[in-house]
Amino acid sequence: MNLHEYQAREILKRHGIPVPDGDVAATPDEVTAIAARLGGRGRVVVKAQVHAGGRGKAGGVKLAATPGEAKAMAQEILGMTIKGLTVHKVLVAPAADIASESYVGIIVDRASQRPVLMVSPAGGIDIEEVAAKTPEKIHRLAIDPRYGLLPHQAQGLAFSLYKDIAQVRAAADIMQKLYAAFTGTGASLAEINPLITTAAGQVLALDAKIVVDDNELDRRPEIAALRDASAEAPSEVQARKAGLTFIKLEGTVGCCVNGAGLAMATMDLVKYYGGEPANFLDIGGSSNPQKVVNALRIITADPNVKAILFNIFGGITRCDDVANGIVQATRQFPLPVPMVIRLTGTNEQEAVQILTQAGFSALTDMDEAVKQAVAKTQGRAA
Amino acid sequence: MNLHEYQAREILKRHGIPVPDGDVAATPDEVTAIAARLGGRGRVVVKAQVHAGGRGKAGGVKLAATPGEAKAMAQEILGMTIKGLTVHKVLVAPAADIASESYVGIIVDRASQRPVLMVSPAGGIDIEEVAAKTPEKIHRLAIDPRYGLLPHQAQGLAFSLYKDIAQVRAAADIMQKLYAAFTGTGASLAEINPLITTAAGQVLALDAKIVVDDNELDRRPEIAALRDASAEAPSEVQARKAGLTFIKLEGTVGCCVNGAGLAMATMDLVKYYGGEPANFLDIGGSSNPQKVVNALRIITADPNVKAILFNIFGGITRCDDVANGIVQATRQFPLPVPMVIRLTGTNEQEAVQILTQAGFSALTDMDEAVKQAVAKTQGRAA
Amino acid sequence: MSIFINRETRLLVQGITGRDGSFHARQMIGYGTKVVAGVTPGKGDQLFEGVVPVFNTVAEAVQETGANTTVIYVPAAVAAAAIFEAADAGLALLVCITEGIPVLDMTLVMSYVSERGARLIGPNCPGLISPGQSKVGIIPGNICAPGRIGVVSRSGTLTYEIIHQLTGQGYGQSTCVGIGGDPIIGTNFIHCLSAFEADPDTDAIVMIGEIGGTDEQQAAEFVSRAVTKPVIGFIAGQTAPPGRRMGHAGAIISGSSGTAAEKMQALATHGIGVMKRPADVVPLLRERL
Amino acid sequence: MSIFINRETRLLVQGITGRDGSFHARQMIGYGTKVVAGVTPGKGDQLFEGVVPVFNTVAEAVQETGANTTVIYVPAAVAAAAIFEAADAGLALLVCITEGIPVLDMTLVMSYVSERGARLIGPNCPGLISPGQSKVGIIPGNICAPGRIGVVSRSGTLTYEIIHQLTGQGYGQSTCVGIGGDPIIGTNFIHCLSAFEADPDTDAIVMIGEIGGTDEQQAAEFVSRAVTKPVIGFIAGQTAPPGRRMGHAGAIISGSSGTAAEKMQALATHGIGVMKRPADVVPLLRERL
Repeated sequence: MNLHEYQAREILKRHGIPVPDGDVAATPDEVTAIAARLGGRGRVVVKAQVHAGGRGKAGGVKLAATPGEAKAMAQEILGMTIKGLTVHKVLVAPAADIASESYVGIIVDRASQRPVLMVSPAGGIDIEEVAAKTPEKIHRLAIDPRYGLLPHQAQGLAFSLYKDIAQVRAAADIMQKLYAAFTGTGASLAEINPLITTAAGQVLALDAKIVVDDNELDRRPEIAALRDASAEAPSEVQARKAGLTFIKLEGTVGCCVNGAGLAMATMDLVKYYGGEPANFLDIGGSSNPQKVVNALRIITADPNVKAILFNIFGGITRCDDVANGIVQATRQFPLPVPMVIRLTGTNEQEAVQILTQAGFSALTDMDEAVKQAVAKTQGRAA
Repeated sequence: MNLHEYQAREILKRHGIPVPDGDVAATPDEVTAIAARLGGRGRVVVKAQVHAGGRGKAGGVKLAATPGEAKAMAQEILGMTIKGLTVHKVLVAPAADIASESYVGIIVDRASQRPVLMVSPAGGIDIEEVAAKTPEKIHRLAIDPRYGLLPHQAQGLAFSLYKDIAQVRAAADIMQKLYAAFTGTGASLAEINPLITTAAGQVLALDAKIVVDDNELDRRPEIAALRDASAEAPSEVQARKAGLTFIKLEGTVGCCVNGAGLAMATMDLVKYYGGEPANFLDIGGSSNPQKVVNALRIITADPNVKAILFNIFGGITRCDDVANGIVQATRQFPLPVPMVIRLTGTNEQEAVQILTQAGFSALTDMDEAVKQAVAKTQGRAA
Repeated sequence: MSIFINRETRLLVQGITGRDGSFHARQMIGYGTKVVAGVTPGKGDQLFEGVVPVFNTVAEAVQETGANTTVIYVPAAVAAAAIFEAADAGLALLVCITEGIPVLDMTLVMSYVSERGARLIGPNCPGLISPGQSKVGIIPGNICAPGRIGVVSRSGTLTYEIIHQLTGQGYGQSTCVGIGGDPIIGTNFIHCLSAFEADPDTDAIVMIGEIGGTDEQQAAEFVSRAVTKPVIGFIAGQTAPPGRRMGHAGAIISGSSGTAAEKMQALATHGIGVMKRPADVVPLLRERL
Repeated sequence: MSIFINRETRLLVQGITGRDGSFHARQMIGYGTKVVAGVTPGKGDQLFEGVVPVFNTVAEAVQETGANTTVIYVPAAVAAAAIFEAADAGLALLVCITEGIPVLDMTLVMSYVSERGARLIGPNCPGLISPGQSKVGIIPGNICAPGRIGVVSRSGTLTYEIIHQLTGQGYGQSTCVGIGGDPIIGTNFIHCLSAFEADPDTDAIVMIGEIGGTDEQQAAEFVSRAVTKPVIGFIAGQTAPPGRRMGHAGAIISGSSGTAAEKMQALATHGIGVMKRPADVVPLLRERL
C-alpha cells in the first residue's frame, strides 16, 4: 500500500526525523490558510498528493510567493489528473533553502533477503539516472535484521554524504530513525529524496515515500487506516474488497483465472493468439461462488470487453464452485458479451454438468479456450 | 537499581500484563481511601514497599477486611524497619482469589551470556527451596537476544505451567510482555512471583520485582527518575552522589582503596591480620582530590571506625592526587582517629613529599600498612 | 529417486486440525505420504482421523514420532512463528504453504532457519510432490505421474497446467517443487536445479518463472555453468503491465531487470529451451531428450 | 613469546583524541607498542602526536594501516557501538577498557563478535601487556618485567599489586591479561589458561578471581583437566558482605555458588595453589616451579 507524501512525512516526524513544516489541504481555502501561516518565512510549495512519480513534470508541484498565489495554484492542481489519478489533496510547505540534495532509501532486497539501505550524495529527481550511469555514486548496505542498522554502519554511510561531522551525525541519526520507521510501519520501502542540507547547515527530509507491505496491514490497523481509497482506481478498490486481485488493462478479452501465474500465462496466450487482455484478474485459491459473481460484475463493467474467458485449473479451487458462481451471476445480470469457459482439475465433472444444465459449454484445453475467446472478440469463429 | 513492587507493577501494566488493581500510599489516610475504593470486592492486602525480601515474615504484609482495618495495619507498617530499611510506602491491593501460584522470571545469566527465562509451576515464597530441592520443577530457556523471546518458546514454557490452552496462551503472552518490559527498562532482573490463576481462570501477575542495570540509567532518564533515595542507607546515597562505591559494614577499620578487587583484598587482609573492616569503599579509577575528601567524610561519619586505612595502587589513579585529597580533607575537618596510608605506583614520590610536608607518613607495602591499621584499632603498635 | 522428499519422508503437519490443514492432511494421507504427527496447540491429546497423533508443540511431536519434515498450514498471523518453531525443533525440511507472511518477518525467519541448517520451501507455495512416493503440500496428486522430469516453479496453478501437459503426454515427474512467489523464499531455482542435477533419476528439468526479481536470470547463469541435463523454461507475464514502480529504490536496486522479455532472453542466452506457451513444454522436451 | 599480543601487534586506538584515549595512547607508544592508527569520527585528517594517522572509521583505519588489534577508550554510551564497528572491520583482537556498558548491549555484542570470529577482551578491564613487547590498555608498564609467568585477572589494581609482587621478587611475566569484572565479558579465565598452556614461554600461571559467578570454579575444573603447568590462584572478597540478593531468580540461577570460600575450595580441589593474601604469590610459585 502506498502512503501519500504527507502521510510519510508524518511518520518520519513521529520517529524524530527533522521534516520541514507544512500541512495537507483538500480545498483552495485550506491552502490559503496554511500558506498564510507558513508565509512569514517566504515562498511556499504546493504539491499534488497522488500515487504517481513525475508529479513535477506533470505540473503537480508549484511554487507560490503569496497565499493568494498558493490558492490559485491549488485551484489548478486540485482535481487535475496525473497518470490517470485525480488529485484530491495537496501538501503545502515552505519552499526550502537547499544547499545540497542527497538520497537515502531502504527497500527489502530479494537477492540478499534483507533490507538494503541505499544512500547517494547525488540525490533529487535524477537519482535513477545516477544509479544507471554512475552506480559508484550509490552506496549500499544490507542490514542484518537481527541487529538492525548499527550506529557505525549508519555513520560510515553518512560520511559518504557529508564532510562536516555535525551533518554526518545528523544524517546517521536520520538513517537509524528511517530504519525504525521502516520496520515500525511494516514498510517494504521507505525513502527520503531529497535529504537536503540548508544554507545554515541543517539536515532535513524534504520529500518522503513509504510503501507498506500489504501483508502487514492486518496487524497494524493504525497504518491500514491511512489507506486513501479515493487515490485508487474504483474497479481496483471494488476488487480488493471482494478479495480479488484485479488490474485493468486496455484490451478486449476479459480474463478470469485462478492463480497469478496462470492468470499471466493466460493473458500471454491471449496475446499469442492475436488478442489483447482487458485485465489481470486472479480469483485466488479459495473457491467461493460469490467471488466469481463479483469477478464477473467487475469484468462486465468494462465497456471495452468483447468476450469473457474463464481459465480455471482446479486444485484447492473446486471447478463446481466456479461453475455455480457463473450460473448465479448470469441469473443476477445478463452478460453483454460471449463467454468461453475452460475448467479442469478438482470436481471438473460436476462443473461440466452444472454448466451444461444452465446452457453453457465448457472446454478442458487452455489453448483451445483462448483461441475461441480471441476469435469472439474479433467477431469470428475460432 | 531496585524498583519497588508498586513501580514494577506499573511497568508490567504499561506493557500490557494483567495486574490486579491497587495503589500506593504514604499515609494511613491514603490507605483508607484506596481500601474504600477497592473494598467493594472484599478484603485488601497492605504491603510494605522496601527493597528487602521476606517482607511477609517480618510483618510487612497484612490482610484487612475493612478500610478501617487497612488503616490500622498501615499505621503499623508505615515507619517499621525491615532488614534495616524504614517503610515509607505501602501498596494496597484487593486480596486475590488464588487458584494456583507459578513463577516467571528473567535474569541476565553470566554463563550463557544471555537473558534466561525461568518458569516453575511451583511458584510463591518457597520458590528458592523448590529450585534447591526439586530443580526439575524449574524450566529454563536462554533467550537469543538477536531474536528475542519467540512465540513458540514462550508457549512451550507456558505448557509446563498450565493445561488449559487459554491459560497457556495468556501465560505465553505475559512472558513475551515480561521480556519486552525487561529489555524496555534495561533490567538485569524482572520477575513475577507469584503468577496466579484465579478461580475464574484468569492469569494475573500478583507480585513483581524489577532490578535495573545501573549502567542503563544514563540513557533512560524516565527509569532513573524512579529511584527512591529514602529507601537506601543515607551513607550509600551520599557515596553514590560523590561517585564512590561504598558499603557499610560492622568493623572498625575504615578502608579507602582504589579498585574493587584491591578493596576486597584489602578488607580480606584486615581480617587476616585480626581486624574487621568498617566498610567497602572504592574511589574508582579517576583521581580527583575532592573524591578523597568525600570518602574521608563518609568514613569518619561512622562512629565505629577506630582507624583509617588508605591503600592506593596508582595506575590511572595518581598517588599525588590522593595525597592532595588527604591533606585538603584534614584541613577541612579534623580526623578523629589515626590513619595509615599506603601508596605506590604513578607519582608515588610526589605523593610522599606532599604527605610528609603535611606531617603524614606513607608506607609502600600493603601487608605492613594493614598490620599497622589493625594494631591501631586495638590500641597497640603493629 | 527424487529430490527433497521420498518414501522415507516422515511428515508432520502444523495446523492439522485447521480448515486447510485437515483437508490437505487427508489428501496427503490418501496419496500415501507418511503423515506421522500433527501439531495444534491445545489439542495435544487428540488423534487426527483416528490415526495421526496430535501434539501441542513441534518439539514434542518430533521427539515422539521422529518426524523429519513439516508442512505448515497455519494462518498468516502465526506462520512465521510456526517456521521458527519447526526450525528450532531440528526438522530438516520445512514447507510453508501459508500466504500473506510479512516480508520483514521472513528476513528474520531466513536467518534463523539457515543458522540451524534447515531447508525451507516457500512460503506462499503449493509445496512439492515426488509422484508415487510422497506429496507434501497441495499439488493435486492426480495430475502427476512418476517419471524422470524435474519441475520447479514460482507459480501454483500454472505449475499444475504444465504438469498436466507433461503427464497427459507421457512424461512423468521425479519431483515437482513449487518454490513460491514471495519476494523472500527459502529455496530458490538454483537450489532445485542443483538438486535435480545431482538426482540420478531426473533426466530433464522444467523451470517456470515469472516477472519480477532476477532469480530466473541467476538460475539461467547457473544452468550454463553447472547443469548438464536439458533444461527448458517458461516465463509468465509477457503481457503484464509494468509493475507499479516501487519508489526510486525499486528502480535503483533492480534496474531494468525483472521483465519477461529480459528473463526469456537470459534463458535463451544460457542454453535453456524457452517455451512461448505452456503447450510447448512437451515438444521442447522431446527436442532435447 | 606471549599470548594474544606481541611485537607483531599493530594497534588501533578507538577514541584516540579523547581524554583517556590520548593519555593512554601516549603511554602505549612510550612503552613501545606499535600504535598504527587512531579513530575519532570527524577528525579523520589529523595526526596524533604528529605521527599516528587518525581516521573517521575503523574500516578505513584497518584498510590503510593493516591494524590487527584495537583498544577502545570511548565513553560508555558509544562503547558497544565501537565494539560492533571493530568486529565488523575484521579486527582479530578487540580490547575494551570502557566501563559502564549496559549488560543487555553486551549480550548482542557477544553474538556479533563471535559470529565474526574475533576475540574480545573486556569490557571494563585494564587490558593486557606482554612485557617488553606490547602493552594494550592501561596496565602500568613500569611495574611489569619480561619473564615466564602468565597472569590472568578479573580485577584492575589488585592485578597491579600482584604483578608488583612478582616483578619485585624477580618473576617477570609472559603476558598479564585483565579480563574485566563485568557479568558478560569476551575472554574468560579458561580462554586465557588455555592460551598460556599452549604458550611455550609461559612456565606457570597466576589467576586472580573475585566473588560472584562461577567462572573460577569452571576454570579450576578446566585446570585439572587440561592444564599441565603450575597454577596458583587468589580470590578477593572473603570478607565481602553477601551481595544483595537479586530477586529469587538470582538465587535460583546461582544457588549458593559465588562466595570466596566456595571458589577457594574449588581451586584447592582441582590442584591449584591457593593464596591467602597477595604476598603469598611468590612463595607459592617457588613451591611449585
